[in-house]
Amino acid sequence: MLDLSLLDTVILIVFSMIGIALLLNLWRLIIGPSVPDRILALDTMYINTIALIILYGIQMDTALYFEAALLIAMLGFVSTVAVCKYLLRGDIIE
Amino acid sequence: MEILYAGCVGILVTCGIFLMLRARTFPVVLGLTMMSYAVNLFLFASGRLNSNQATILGQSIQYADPLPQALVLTAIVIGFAMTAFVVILSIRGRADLGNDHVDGIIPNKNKESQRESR
Amino acid sequence: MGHLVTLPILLPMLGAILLLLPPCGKNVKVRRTVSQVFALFTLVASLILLNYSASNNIEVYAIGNWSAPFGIVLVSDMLSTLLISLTSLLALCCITYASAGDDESGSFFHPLMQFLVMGVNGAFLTGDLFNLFVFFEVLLIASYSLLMHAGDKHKTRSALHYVILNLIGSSIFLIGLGVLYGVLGTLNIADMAVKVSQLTGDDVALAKIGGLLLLIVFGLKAAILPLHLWLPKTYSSALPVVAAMFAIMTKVGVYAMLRVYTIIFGEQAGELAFMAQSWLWPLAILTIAIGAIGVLASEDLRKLTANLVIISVGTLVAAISMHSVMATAAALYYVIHSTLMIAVLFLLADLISVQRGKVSDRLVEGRPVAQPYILGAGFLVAALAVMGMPPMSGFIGKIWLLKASSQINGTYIFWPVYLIASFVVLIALSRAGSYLFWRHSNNEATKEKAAPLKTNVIITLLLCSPLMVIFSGPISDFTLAAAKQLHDVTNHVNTVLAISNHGSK
Amino acid sequence: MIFEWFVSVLLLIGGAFILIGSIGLNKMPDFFMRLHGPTKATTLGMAAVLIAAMVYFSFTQNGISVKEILISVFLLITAPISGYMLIKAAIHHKLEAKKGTKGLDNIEDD
Amino acid sequence: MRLKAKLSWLPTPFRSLLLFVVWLLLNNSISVGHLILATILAILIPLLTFRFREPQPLILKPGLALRHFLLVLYDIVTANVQVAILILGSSKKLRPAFVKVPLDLSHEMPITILASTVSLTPGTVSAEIYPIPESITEDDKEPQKYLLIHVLDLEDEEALIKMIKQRYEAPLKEIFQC
Amino acid sequence: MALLWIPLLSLLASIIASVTGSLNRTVSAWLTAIMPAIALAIAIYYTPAIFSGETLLYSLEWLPAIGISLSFRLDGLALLFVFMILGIGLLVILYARYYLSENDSMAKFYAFLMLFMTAMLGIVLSNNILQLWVFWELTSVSSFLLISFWWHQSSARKGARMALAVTGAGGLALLAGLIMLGNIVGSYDLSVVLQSGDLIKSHALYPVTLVLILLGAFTKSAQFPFHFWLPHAMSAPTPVSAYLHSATMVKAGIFLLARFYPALAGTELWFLIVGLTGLATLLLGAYIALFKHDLKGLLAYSTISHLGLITLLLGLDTQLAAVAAIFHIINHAIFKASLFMAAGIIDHESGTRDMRKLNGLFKFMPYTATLAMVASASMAGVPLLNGFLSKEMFFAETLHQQVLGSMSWLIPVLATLAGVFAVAYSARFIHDVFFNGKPIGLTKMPHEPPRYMRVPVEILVALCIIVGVVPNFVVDGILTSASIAVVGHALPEYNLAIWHGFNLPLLMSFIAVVLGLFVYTQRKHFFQFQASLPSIDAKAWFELWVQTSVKFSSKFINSIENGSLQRYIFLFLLSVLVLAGLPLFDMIQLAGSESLMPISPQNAVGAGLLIAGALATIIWHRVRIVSLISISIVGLMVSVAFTRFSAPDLALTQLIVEVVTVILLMLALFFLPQKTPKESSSPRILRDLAIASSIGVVVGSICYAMLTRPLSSISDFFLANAKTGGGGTNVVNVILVDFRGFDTLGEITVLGIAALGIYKLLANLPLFMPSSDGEGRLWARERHPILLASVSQSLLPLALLVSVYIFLRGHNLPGGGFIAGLVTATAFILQYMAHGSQWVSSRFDANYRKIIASGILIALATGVGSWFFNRPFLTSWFEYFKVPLVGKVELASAIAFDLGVYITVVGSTLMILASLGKLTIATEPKENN
Ligand code: NA
Ligand code: NA
Repeated sequence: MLDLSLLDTVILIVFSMIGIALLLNLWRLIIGPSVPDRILALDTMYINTIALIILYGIQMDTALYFEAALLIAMLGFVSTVAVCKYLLRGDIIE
Repeated sequence: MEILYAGCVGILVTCGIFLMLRARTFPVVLGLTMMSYAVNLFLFASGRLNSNQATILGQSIQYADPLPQALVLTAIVIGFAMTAFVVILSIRGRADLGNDHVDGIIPNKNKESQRESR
Repeated sequence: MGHLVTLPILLPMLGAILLLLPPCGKNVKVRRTVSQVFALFTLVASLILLNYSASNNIEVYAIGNWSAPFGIVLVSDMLSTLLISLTSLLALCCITYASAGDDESGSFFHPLMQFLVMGVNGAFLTGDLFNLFVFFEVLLIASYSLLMHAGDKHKTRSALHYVILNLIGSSIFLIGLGVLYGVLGTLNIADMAVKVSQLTGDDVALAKIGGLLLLIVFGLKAAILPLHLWLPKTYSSALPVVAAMFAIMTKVGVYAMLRVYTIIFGEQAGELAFMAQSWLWPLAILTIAIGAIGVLASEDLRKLTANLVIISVGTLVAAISMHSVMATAAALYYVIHSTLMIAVLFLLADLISVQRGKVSDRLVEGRPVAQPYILGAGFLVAALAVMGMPPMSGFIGKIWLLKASSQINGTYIFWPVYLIASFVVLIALSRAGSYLFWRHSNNEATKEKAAPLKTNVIITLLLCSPLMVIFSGPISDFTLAAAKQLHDVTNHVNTVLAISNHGSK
Repeated sequence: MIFEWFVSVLLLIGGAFILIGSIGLNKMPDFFMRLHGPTKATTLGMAAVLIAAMVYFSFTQNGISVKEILISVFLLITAPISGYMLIKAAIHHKLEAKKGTKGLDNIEDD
Repeated sequence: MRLKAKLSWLPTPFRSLLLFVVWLLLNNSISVGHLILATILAILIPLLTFRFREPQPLILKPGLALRHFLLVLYDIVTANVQVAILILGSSKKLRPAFVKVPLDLSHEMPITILASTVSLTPGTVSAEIYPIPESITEDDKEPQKYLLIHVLDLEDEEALIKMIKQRYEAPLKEIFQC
Repeated sequence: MALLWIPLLSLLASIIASVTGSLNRTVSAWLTAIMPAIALAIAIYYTPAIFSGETLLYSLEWLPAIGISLSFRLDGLALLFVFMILGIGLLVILYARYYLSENDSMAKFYAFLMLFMTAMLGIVLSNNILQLWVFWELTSVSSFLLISFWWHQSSARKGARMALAVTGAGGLALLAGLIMLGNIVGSYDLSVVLQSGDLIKSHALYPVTLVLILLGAFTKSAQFPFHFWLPHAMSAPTPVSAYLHSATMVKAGIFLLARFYPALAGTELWFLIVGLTGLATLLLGAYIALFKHDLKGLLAYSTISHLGLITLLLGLDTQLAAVAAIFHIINHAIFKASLFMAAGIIDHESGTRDMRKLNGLFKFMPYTATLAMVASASMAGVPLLNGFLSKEMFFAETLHQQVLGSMSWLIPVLATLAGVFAVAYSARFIHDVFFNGKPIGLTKMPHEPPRYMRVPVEILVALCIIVGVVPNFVVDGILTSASIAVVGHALPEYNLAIWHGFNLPLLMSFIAVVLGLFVYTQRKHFFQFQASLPSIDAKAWFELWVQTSVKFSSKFINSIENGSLQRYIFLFLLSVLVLAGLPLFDMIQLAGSESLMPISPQNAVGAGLLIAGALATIIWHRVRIVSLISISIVGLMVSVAFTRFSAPDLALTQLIVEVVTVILLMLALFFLPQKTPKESSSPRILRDLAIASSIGVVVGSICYAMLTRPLSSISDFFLANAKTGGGGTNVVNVILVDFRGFDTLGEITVLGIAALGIYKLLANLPLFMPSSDGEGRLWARERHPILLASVSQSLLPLALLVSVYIFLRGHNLPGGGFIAGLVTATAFILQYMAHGSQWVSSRFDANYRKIIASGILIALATGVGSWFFNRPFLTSWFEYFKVPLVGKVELASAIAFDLGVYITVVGSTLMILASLGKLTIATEPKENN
């Protein structure tokens, strides 16, 4: 078996980086000031979550959560698009 | 961890209920959504919390309880169907009744603020 | 019995599906025929099951060949076959009635109706608590849509209330289920009964919470005080034929109470034995009272009938909380009678309101109805039945319930409340009848008469009342046996769990 | 060992870029500038993390693992669209750009 | 420029190739079974979704496309490092700007690729494509298109426009032959 | 068996009558009369046996579960009533033939009348007390129909309803009493009850039982204070009055007293209640009768008075009182029936019943007048007529009782006083109608009625005289046997002679006659006095009472059911709080024994984000778009939590559902107002926060308690059997498609129904489509941004590929039909968003309804398929095949099932969104203020 103590440490560090990033996203989401700002914050949060999930997969040594990350990457933007479309046109399916 | 989890469930329930008690359909819908998050987490908790014990046979030594997961899945789907219905019903309510009050009538004292909101 | 047990669920389901597909859903005529045929088949299947269960059989059907407690089982005992037969009969009547025209005032009437029957029958047959939740949702979502059939403002308003309340109810149901699973580790009702009896320590309190949460949900469905407030508006604003079908829906809640608090939290449940009953009893009494006041306060026939539903629920729940074989037997007799009669009152209200034109079924002076004899006589029969006046079916249930309660200590309050409520119903219905049939404005009656199909359905339903009196002997024997079977928890649990070659395929 | 170092460095790079992206989200003075952080820095950060995962799983599990690339592919496809829609929304909302932003007259009425 | 592929059963060969590869990537396998499945899906899915595709120019220079793709990847890395530095530096020094880039491309797909590339690379984000279809009147034939971009730190507008046109737009024109 | 025929024949008569609508009226009458006549013959046939002391019984099992059997009993008392019911009934049939006009439906009238007759016969013949109650209520119902026969008249409607209300209420009391009686005795069998007098009277519940039963009897017999309904029942056609208010309906109450005399009478309570009620009724009725200007009104109050008399007799503690009561039952029936009929003739031939207009009719109808005068004299108690005899017995018995102890002398005095009034009103009936000058303002010229209309009166008057002259000859047998049935044992000696010598009762009669005539001559003063009293109209009171009750009920109900959903939800939540909260206090320790997992920083961050999202949602709930963005954080974090706690399937599902939900909510946001006005008062917000947080605390605590306890569940079975029995390694998926596939079948059905319902909801919906957003900005012009359009096109095949991937792996790895379906659907939704629904539907004109139906059908068919292999519904099947080159391939029925799920999900999701999209095409945006 490989000694992963270095990796474990790094994972923890990266976890905290992503954690801080998420908190920063949250902060932007809360202070806004505009709606697009908030959507942007949420969108970033989604993307950062992908990293979080991948990292968790590495930590747990399992690939089972890969699809979750894949789905966010593939379809997470749909909600961002929907909200933006709403801001632009109101009706998102016209 | 357990206390954090339970606390989150409690807070979701609190927020969900507060929203459900509002007078307009949209916050109520949000409340129902929030409540269903809480409920799903709660139902999930009936199988207890486990790390890295996904119930994929052969992928780990110990497994979490798969049954609550299956139940939550069913609950999510049903919750989704119900949310969809209530959303459309709210839209229908607005169209039929002319406002989005859950009772279909805006109490007199609120007429003013209603005008503002438009 | 083979696969017959599944038919009361699968037949309406198949019917609904076929009604959505080209050959069967093509035109109105075909749709109606298909829907009626499926309703008839469902009724026949239910009656065969009823007949089979009458010899005190409990049929357990392991879906997917996974026996209890691991898989979902259908349990067909006398109680469930009685109720599915009632549902199927009512459904056939309502579907036939609607086929005279009401079905076309909105889309998907027949499929939705079939789905509703599927949900109700499923709820009656399932032996699994989570599966009960699923069927609850099936019947609820179908009912939401049916409620909006031939929609107008009032329907939308009451639908909003009904839907939102029930969604909250479903959330609570899931929390209750979660607690119960979290403590008992099983979902099968019979298995839960076993596990509950083995609980110790604080687990007992947790299980109690789970049980009581379910009680609230069932109470909401059944519409017992203070969770009944949604019912009058909802039922009175629904299309009458839909309201007639809804007559069975509150009974699903009552049924769930009867099952859960007799089997899981029944006499063998140790500390938790009969835990629901102490809550239910006072609430049931108050429900009867508030229903009676509501009946008196009602301004139209549909609202009045809706309040009659509340009285009937109060009565049933009171009977359940007496937890005796006699009371349950009486309640089962009463449930058949009250469901059918309330349904027919809704249907009568439909015809009356159509024929009275602008005043509809409001209790004010109005145009005379076009068919005074048939509607008047129909109203009289139904009214007598719900008042509990001979020679119609209500009096048997009334006597039986009074008698059953007199054999149990501490239930004296039931007598005055129930009797006074009966009196109030008498006053209100005679007042209503007087307005609807006797107090005419000078306007001519309309020439338009109800479709013969509609009147035939009404007559059929009305005939059930005297028939229930004439055959009250066999019927009451059946309900008594059903009650005995239900209260024999040990036998029930053993039968459901006995198929023990777990997992063998 | 090299593998471990490699993965660690990639992860750290990834984490750093992700963090920087989010810092940009918070630090920049107007919406249009805030948009740059997440659409760019984060993309690279994600790529680094994903490559790390790829390497890691290729070493720890049977056979090489390359499907993590897909996430990057999807992000490359979707991230510009999110940014595009967001900036359109911002323009529509006539969000204030930082003082001194040039070429504001290039923006047409939508 | 070509809008229609040669083979009717393979209307979008590169899309099929992409699907084929993606399938194998997803399953992390090149077993025979997956190769067969990937082939079937790579043919079937484009056929199924073909009706959802507006006519677009096809890639006619695959080699060039690959080269361009690698170039963009390289640019993404460098651009991102630059942006990271800009972010970490003082935001007061930044000189944000909106720049309108006139386009030679006229088809949607190439424009989309260009806009995406611009968004992913040096300090720029695509904001709008002008004119919007709703503002084009009947008599405007083939109006000049512009790409509106937001630049985080603009040094020289002309140079930027030139760079985008040369580095990103020109190869696209060639790849799609349009 | 023959006993059963008596009521059965009369029921048959009712049915026969109801179908004679098209026949000649005389034929109808004859046909109706045949059955009761046969019944009467049967009764006569049994008479000797009854007279000889036999009691005939007949019983038929009916409702053993409750203890009701069809059980009949013919004894002296029953026989007496059977004679009255059938005899007078037949006369009324004849009389009504002439009384009713051409406009009245003869068939309906006879049908109701015969139904009523059946009910009465049922009461008197019942040998089961619950059965008795059944017929008792049937009399209320059928009398309601008869009284309301002329329902066009307001007085008839109200009179009928009032009668029904009062007798109905009494009926309920009676039922309660009878059930209690049955409980005391242990049987509902009348024979048993009648033999258990001592048991009953010594039982603790005797007083309650007695009062309840008496309530039934008194309301029916119009005893004070329940007498008020009877006069208003006079709106009925006169044949009805002649029948119901002489021999039958009102006598049912008396019958009940007599019937239960052996079981209930003989206690102080009985004498006090029955005696005093009778006395009060006797006096009140007699007094008021004098002042009624309406002929039938006079007779009605006279009836009340006479019923009081009989009741009083049954309440006296002397040996012969019961006999006197029975005797007066007979006599009253005879003279009162004839009087009603006479009144009907007068009304019929002169057009009015008002005695102020009716004068000097003797000239116009001497024959009828004579008959009426004789009957009236009998009512007054004139010697040589039957009324005299029973009245003498009554006076005699009042002298022998000790009911009121030292004040018992009051009873004979008051009885005499009642006698005075009786003579006075009888005198008025004779003098004021047939003499006293000329008629005033009659619309018709009065004349004698048709020949046969008089016959019933003639028969009855003849009986008055015969009984009055030779009582022993006519009534001895029946009186004796009836009395024995009442008293329950051999009777003391009594003598039905006309002349008993000069004695106190005779003196009382004499005083009554003299003073009565005096009162009548001085009537003006009495009338003036009476007129000065405030008049009480019971009908108006009753209506007022009903209206007031309705009003108060409405007020009460409206104050509770105020139509406020917030209140309903609040009450629901309060129930949750109470029921789920209270048991928490029963727990000794909230935390269980399981060791806890440590909290890592990243988990804390996740939880923090979730909480922040939730709080932000409620803080900004009035700015809807922001609250929507905030709640998305919660959804995202929930998915992360599922990842964190080993539930990849859930994470996938939650993520993708989240996306679709956001789209749905965006739609809601567009069609609903953009902002929520501030409506809740601060106390309301505090209240809501209080209940919300209380429930939050409760649920959180429960969750914590649950999480910290060990769990042993049935899931080990699933883990053990998923691969071997279900053919998959993703246990959650195997549960979904196999172990609990039935749930999934229901679940996709729910989804399908929801889609259908939504389609239904959107039919003909006039949508609000704002042309600008909440801040008044007009919408952007660009509908379909180019970049979005082309990227979404490219993404579609990729998304489909991923769907296939997720679908196929689901059985063994995270994934499955549901998630795959949502991925596909989302990709399509993206097309809708990017290109609009017209664009999509022009390329893909699918009928989602059919897609949904096919999806569910596939799943259902998979389940049913197992029947053909003789396995239960939804039994799964799987097999591994070796395919050349490819290797081992698994085929499983679960995949077919999952395909059904997939198709349903795609169809439902798209139907939901597409139907909304389709709708907006048709609607032009409009300003909504
Ligand atoms: Na006169
Ligand atoms: Na199976």
